[in-house]
Amino acid sequence: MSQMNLLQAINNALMTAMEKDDKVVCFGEDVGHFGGVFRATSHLQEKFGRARCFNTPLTEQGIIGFANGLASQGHKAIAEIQFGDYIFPAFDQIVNETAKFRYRSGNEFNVGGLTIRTPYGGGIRGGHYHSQSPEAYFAHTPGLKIVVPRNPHQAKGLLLASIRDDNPVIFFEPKRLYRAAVGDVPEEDYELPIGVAETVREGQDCTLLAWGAQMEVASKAAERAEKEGIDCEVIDLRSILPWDVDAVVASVKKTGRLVVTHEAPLTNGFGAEIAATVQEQAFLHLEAPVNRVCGLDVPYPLSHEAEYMPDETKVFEAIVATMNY
Amino acid sequence: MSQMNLLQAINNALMTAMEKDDKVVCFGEDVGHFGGVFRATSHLQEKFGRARCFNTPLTEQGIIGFANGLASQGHKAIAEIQFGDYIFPAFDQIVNETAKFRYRSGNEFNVGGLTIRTPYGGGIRGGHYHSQSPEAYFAHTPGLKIVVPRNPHQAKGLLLASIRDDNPVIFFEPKRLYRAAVGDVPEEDYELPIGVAETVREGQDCTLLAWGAQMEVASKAAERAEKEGIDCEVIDLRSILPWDVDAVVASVKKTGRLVVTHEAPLTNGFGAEIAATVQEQAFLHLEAPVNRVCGLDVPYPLSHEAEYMPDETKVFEAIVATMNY
Amino acid sequence: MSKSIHKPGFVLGDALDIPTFKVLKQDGTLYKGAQEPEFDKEMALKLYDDLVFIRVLDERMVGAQRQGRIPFYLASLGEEAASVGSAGALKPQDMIFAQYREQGALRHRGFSVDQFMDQCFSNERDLGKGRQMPIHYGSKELNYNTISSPLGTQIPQAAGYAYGQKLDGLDACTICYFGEGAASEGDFHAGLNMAAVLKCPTIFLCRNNGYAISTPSAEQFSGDGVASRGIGYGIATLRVDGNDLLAVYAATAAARAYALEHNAPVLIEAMSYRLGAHSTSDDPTGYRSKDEEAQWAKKDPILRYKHWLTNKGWWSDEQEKTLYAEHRANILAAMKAAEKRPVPTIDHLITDVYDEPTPHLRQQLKQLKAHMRKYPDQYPKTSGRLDA
Amino acid sequence: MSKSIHKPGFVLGDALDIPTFKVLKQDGTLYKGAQEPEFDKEMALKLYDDLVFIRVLDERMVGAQRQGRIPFYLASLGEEAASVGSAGALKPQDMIFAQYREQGALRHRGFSVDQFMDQCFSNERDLGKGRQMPIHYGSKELNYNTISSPLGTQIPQAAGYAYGQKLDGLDACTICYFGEGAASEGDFHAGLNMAAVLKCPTIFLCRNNGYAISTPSAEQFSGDGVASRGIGYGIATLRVDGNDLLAVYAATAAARAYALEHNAPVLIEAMSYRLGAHSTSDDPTGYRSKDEEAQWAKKDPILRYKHWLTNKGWWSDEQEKTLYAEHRANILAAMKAAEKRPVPTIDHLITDVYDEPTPHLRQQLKQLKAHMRKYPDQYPKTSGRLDA
Ligand SMILES: Cc1ncc(C[n+]2csc(CCOP(=O)(O)OP(=O)(O)O)c2C)c(N)n1
Ligand SMILES: Cc1ncc(C[n+]2csc(CCOP(=O)(O)OP(=O)(O)O)c2C)c(N)n1
Ligand SMILES: [Mg+2]
Ligand SMILES: [Mg+2]
Repeated sequence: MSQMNLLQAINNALMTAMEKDDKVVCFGEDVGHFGGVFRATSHLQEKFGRARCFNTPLTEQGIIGFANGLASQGHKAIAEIQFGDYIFPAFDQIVNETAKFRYRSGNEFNVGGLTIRTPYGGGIRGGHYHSQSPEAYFAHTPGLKIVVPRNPHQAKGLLLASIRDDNPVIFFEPKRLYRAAVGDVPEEDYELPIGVAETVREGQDCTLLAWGAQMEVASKAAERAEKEGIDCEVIDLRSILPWDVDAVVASVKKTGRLVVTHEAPLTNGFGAEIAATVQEQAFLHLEAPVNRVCGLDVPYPLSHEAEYMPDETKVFEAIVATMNY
Repeated sequence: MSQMNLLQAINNALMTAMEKDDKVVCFGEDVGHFGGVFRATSHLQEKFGRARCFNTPLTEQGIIGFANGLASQGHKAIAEIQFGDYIFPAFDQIVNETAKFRYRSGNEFNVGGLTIRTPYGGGIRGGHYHSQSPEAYFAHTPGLKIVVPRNPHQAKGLLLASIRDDNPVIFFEPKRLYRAAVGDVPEEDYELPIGVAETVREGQDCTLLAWGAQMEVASKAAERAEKEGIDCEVIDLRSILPWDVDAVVASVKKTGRLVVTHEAPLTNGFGAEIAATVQEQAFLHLEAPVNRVCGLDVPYPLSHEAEYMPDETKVFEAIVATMNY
Repeated sequence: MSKSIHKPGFVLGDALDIPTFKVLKQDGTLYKGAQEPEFDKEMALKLYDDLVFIRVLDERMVGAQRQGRIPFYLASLGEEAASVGSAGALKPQDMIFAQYREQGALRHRGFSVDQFMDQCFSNERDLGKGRQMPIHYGSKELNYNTISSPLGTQIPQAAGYAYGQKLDGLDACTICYFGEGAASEGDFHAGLNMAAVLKCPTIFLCRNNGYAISTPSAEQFSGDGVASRGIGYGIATLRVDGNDLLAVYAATAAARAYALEHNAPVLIEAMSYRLGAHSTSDDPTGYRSKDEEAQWAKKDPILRYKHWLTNKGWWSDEQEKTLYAEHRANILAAMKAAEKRPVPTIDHLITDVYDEPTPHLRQQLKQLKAHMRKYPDQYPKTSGRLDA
Repeated sequence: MSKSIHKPGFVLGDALDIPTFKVLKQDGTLYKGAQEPEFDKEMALKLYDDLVFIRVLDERMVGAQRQGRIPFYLASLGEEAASVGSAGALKPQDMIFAQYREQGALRHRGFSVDQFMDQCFSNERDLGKGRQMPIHYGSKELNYNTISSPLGTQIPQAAGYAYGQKLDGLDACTICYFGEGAASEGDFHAGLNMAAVLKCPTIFLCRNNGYAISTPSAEQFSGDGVASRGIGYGIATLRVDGNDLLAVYAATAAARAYALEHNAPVLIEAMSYRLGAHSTSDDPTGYRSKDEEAQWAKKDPILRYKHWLTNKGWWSDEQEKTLYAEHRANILAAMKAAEKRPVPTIDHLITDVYDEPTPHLRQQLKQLKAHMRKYPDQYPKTSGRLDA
């Protein structure tokens, strides 16, 4: 075990993956010698050479197109998109190509070896284009897996699992926690399962569901609720696609209540899918509607960031409202 | 009044818009002299000249980028994307630029004059890339409006409204109905309101909600249900963004039940948003969970198209299941 | 940046005037100074066989679409030499990324008449499991990456694939075909630039056939074709007469050698003309003249090549007749057989979305099957074999 | 396609060797054969004022960021001549689409020191209503389209904007600035090709400053810079010494005349060097040498221009001192004032998403306000003015 922050855990996972498997290759804007603008790929080029860790030209559609080709050739391609906000030029390559490569070819070819890493999320005074949480844009796309860690331990274990999973994975890294989240991380190689939620706090009254950086907010809201005598169960979804319906529904059947929170705007965010599924599968158990605490339906703002964000007090109020419904 | 098919109605709307306003300009792949691969832009170049109706090079990101610039300059830009499946290379220009142009500049600049027309949907033996219904990918994006007509009368009235609306609109045209849907269309200029749903059939037992080509399926399922003594209320949403929450919720409060159907895959489709909102706003009125009848969570298939599609029998069965819940 | 000037002067768009490489005249004789290709008679006849097969196939399949037997088809009439000639100069281990009009390259690799038919009829023997429209072929065995409809997407993919081949130290490169229309996509720019900077052994072969559906190349770009862009990326570039199989062959052979020797991409622009409609959904009378078509029909690449074969004494009218007759018979027989084969079972609606169907997908399939049992007539293609 | 060759020969990446246009030597004298610019003393001094203002502004704002007063800043140190010189050659009615390092052009247009500050401090007077990070300026009045962070997106937009100007018959064109890194984006390809084919009067000005964050241009492209690509699109192209204000001015003046006369785009590649960090989030010691920086520091564009002014007898040390002192004082005063102004009221969280807030957004705002009333301390910037 060592103490690592989230960035170090990611760097450690990349090191581990590259050491163990010659086929692992890392690339993206500034990821080479410089080690990436956040330094997630520090020392990889030094250790594994320019052929396996390199800068690309500044073109996200090219990076993912190149990665699709490289993965279909048999390499484990780890492509970095410098900010989640800049993943959209690659949207066609991801949604029309990555996601459909195996299906459309009858598995003659696939890009199962591809992992796309990208920092996401707000709270860093980044405004429109350094703050977005784009997971829901991809959640409507069969063929992709989507994973979001909340702490260093998860980051390493889930990233290693993503790299080795024989399906393309988008790995969203909560950049607000890059240096802020610090914790024990095993030095050795380990994987955490994709598609399995983690219950981080058991409770009887209300289920709270989140992922990534928003888990911190959810947990604090649960503590605040506890002071008011409300016993929350807090679940970290960890994977958006596939997502752990069974775990969430089981919890809601127990508590009768669900509050979901994410940073992205409310409308058609992934909270919508969760609410839609839960109201269907736990209909007779729900004591109150599934309550979504999300960003407002506006582009991510700078000077009103605090007001836009689904913070602890908003989640707490939603818990109370749900209890009192 | 004349009899027109859906394509003719669109062509007629474009003619009307271009005649009335010099600032209206139409462009896209093959839309010039040839009049578009579906002939929606027939005779526009002939009538209004090459400067106002023209072919572009084959680049969707360029088409929308160009359109954003032209609209911000003060023209009414109508950009065609040849198939909805090919809108993704323009995703960044739409989601990061079009949608945020006004907000990010404090309305110093805006692209309110932009309308993006694109054929969408399945049922034409088109496989993965000539069948998709991508509306949900855009529904998570504040700043956009999204409109889908179901018949020639709507097509003309909603397209004219979209062109003149001072916000960017994506106008999805149900290509399966291009020639199949025929109806009376006024020769004169008229607009139908954006953001307002239309109740096409009143009923007491169960609300059925759809848009575009899927309205046909919903209406047939309602007829079938009627034979079983189930009285459905059928609503055409018409606009996905903004959507008419009040009309839908009012109907559900009356019937106590909702079946939503769309062609796109289930997970995080726009049905998810509808279910999430309705369970929240009509919680105490719901006699059964909101039931979503959608495409399966797979890329759009060719030889299993019939099985994939949310057809009349599937919607009918969902109505029955909802009644018997 | 070597030179300086002290008055503002523009370098104009015509600064490059890239010549066209030609070997064979239309009468089958060689241009002065041109060389015979390096292949022997057997290869020469194999290439001719490929050309004729594709021409017959295209003709029959366009007919089959008219009869409503398949939903769609796309012919390569007039452009056969570009794909057959280039594929001929490659090695079997080289990967092919095609656009959609390169059935000639696939045929050359050995895709069988049955395989063509099974794909076009979306039956259970289609390697793609009936999921894509006709002509979206692919074969792992033949190193032919499955075709995808969105234009240009294969271009950066081909760069990435070639990079992987280089990393693996293989004696193999990647060829990437695309039309002059597709070359307007952003992915073209990304792919060529990345291949140049990352030193990927990729042969980019642009089929410039004058049109992208109805859009003539004059409305597609203003530069000197697609070739002139190669120079901007620092890529070795060659323009070739695409209707001249010998020239295409020699150009591709040179490109392959260059790509592998320098670990670098090459761009070839093959000048040709789409003699038929864009696809069975298209009617070119709306956008070009019969006269223009007639001019190009005179430059038929198959006829030109046949003249050469005949001049060499390798081909006779007798052989010609037999060859066409044989291909026609084989294609018809294969068509009939393919048409009768059922579509894949409904289980394949959910396979290959992921490496293994997720529980969620299994659940969706289960519900679907239950529904199909109730309404079997609604799903005639698959409901008879729900438990297959 | 005029010429034919009969042996396969590649045109190599170095086929074009585009020269660099230079007027002024570092000592402020002119190259032989070079011409004085067309502007008078007043204009010459105005341009110098712009250069110095920007240099002082950048220095102060980088400092302000270090002190935590603003979250972000991005300087144009070493590249001031490229944006000031080009903007100087334009007319006020010409539209500017900038990347983010062209504060010089904006200053030249007349953006006031207060306006710079209000934007950087995201206060209620920011024209962008405090929604974007510092340096994302924009002004309708000054024909400066608001900056957007995603790279390259402004390139096709500039083509479309210019097309609209042409349709309206205006005596106006559009200039579009971007870095050599951004030129790798697909939008670059789309924008330049569309501008060429659709004949848009657009000046594409690439600031090639050697780096895209840490990535040197050698890892960005292999061709002869960005200029060589222009030829491929059939665009008149010119490379200029970006540290030579007189050359940039003359090049842009020529480009404007060409664009409007021919209704056609022009590409200018301005060669320069980013002397400072990419932004306040960056530290260049991780990717380049002090020595390299020192080499370029010697080519300071402001100093070079000052030498010219001095040689002409238009500038003195005295004036120099006053100018710097004045700008420093003004900037400091404006900063203090801007810092004190509140952010926009919370109502502006939902304005400008659409032309009018939708009922749905009004509802979200109403709920938010109710919440803020309950937890005012949580939202100190706005909760005091909920009913403003
Ligand atoms: C991204 C994308 N946009 C549009 C289309 C529709 N489309 C199919 S073929 C075609 C023209 C392609 O022309 P070109 O690349 O020159 O190839 P050719 O058909 O001439 O062989 C178009 C516009 C598509 N398949 N993909
Ligand atoms: C689409 C997109 N990808 C990545 C980034 C992150 N980014 C910001 S600036 C920059 C480098 C730009 O380099 P260049 O275009 O050469 O301009 P310069 O900074 O040198 O002036 C990068 C990669 C971005 N803003 N947008
Ligand atoms: Mg073509
Ligand atoms: Mg740069």
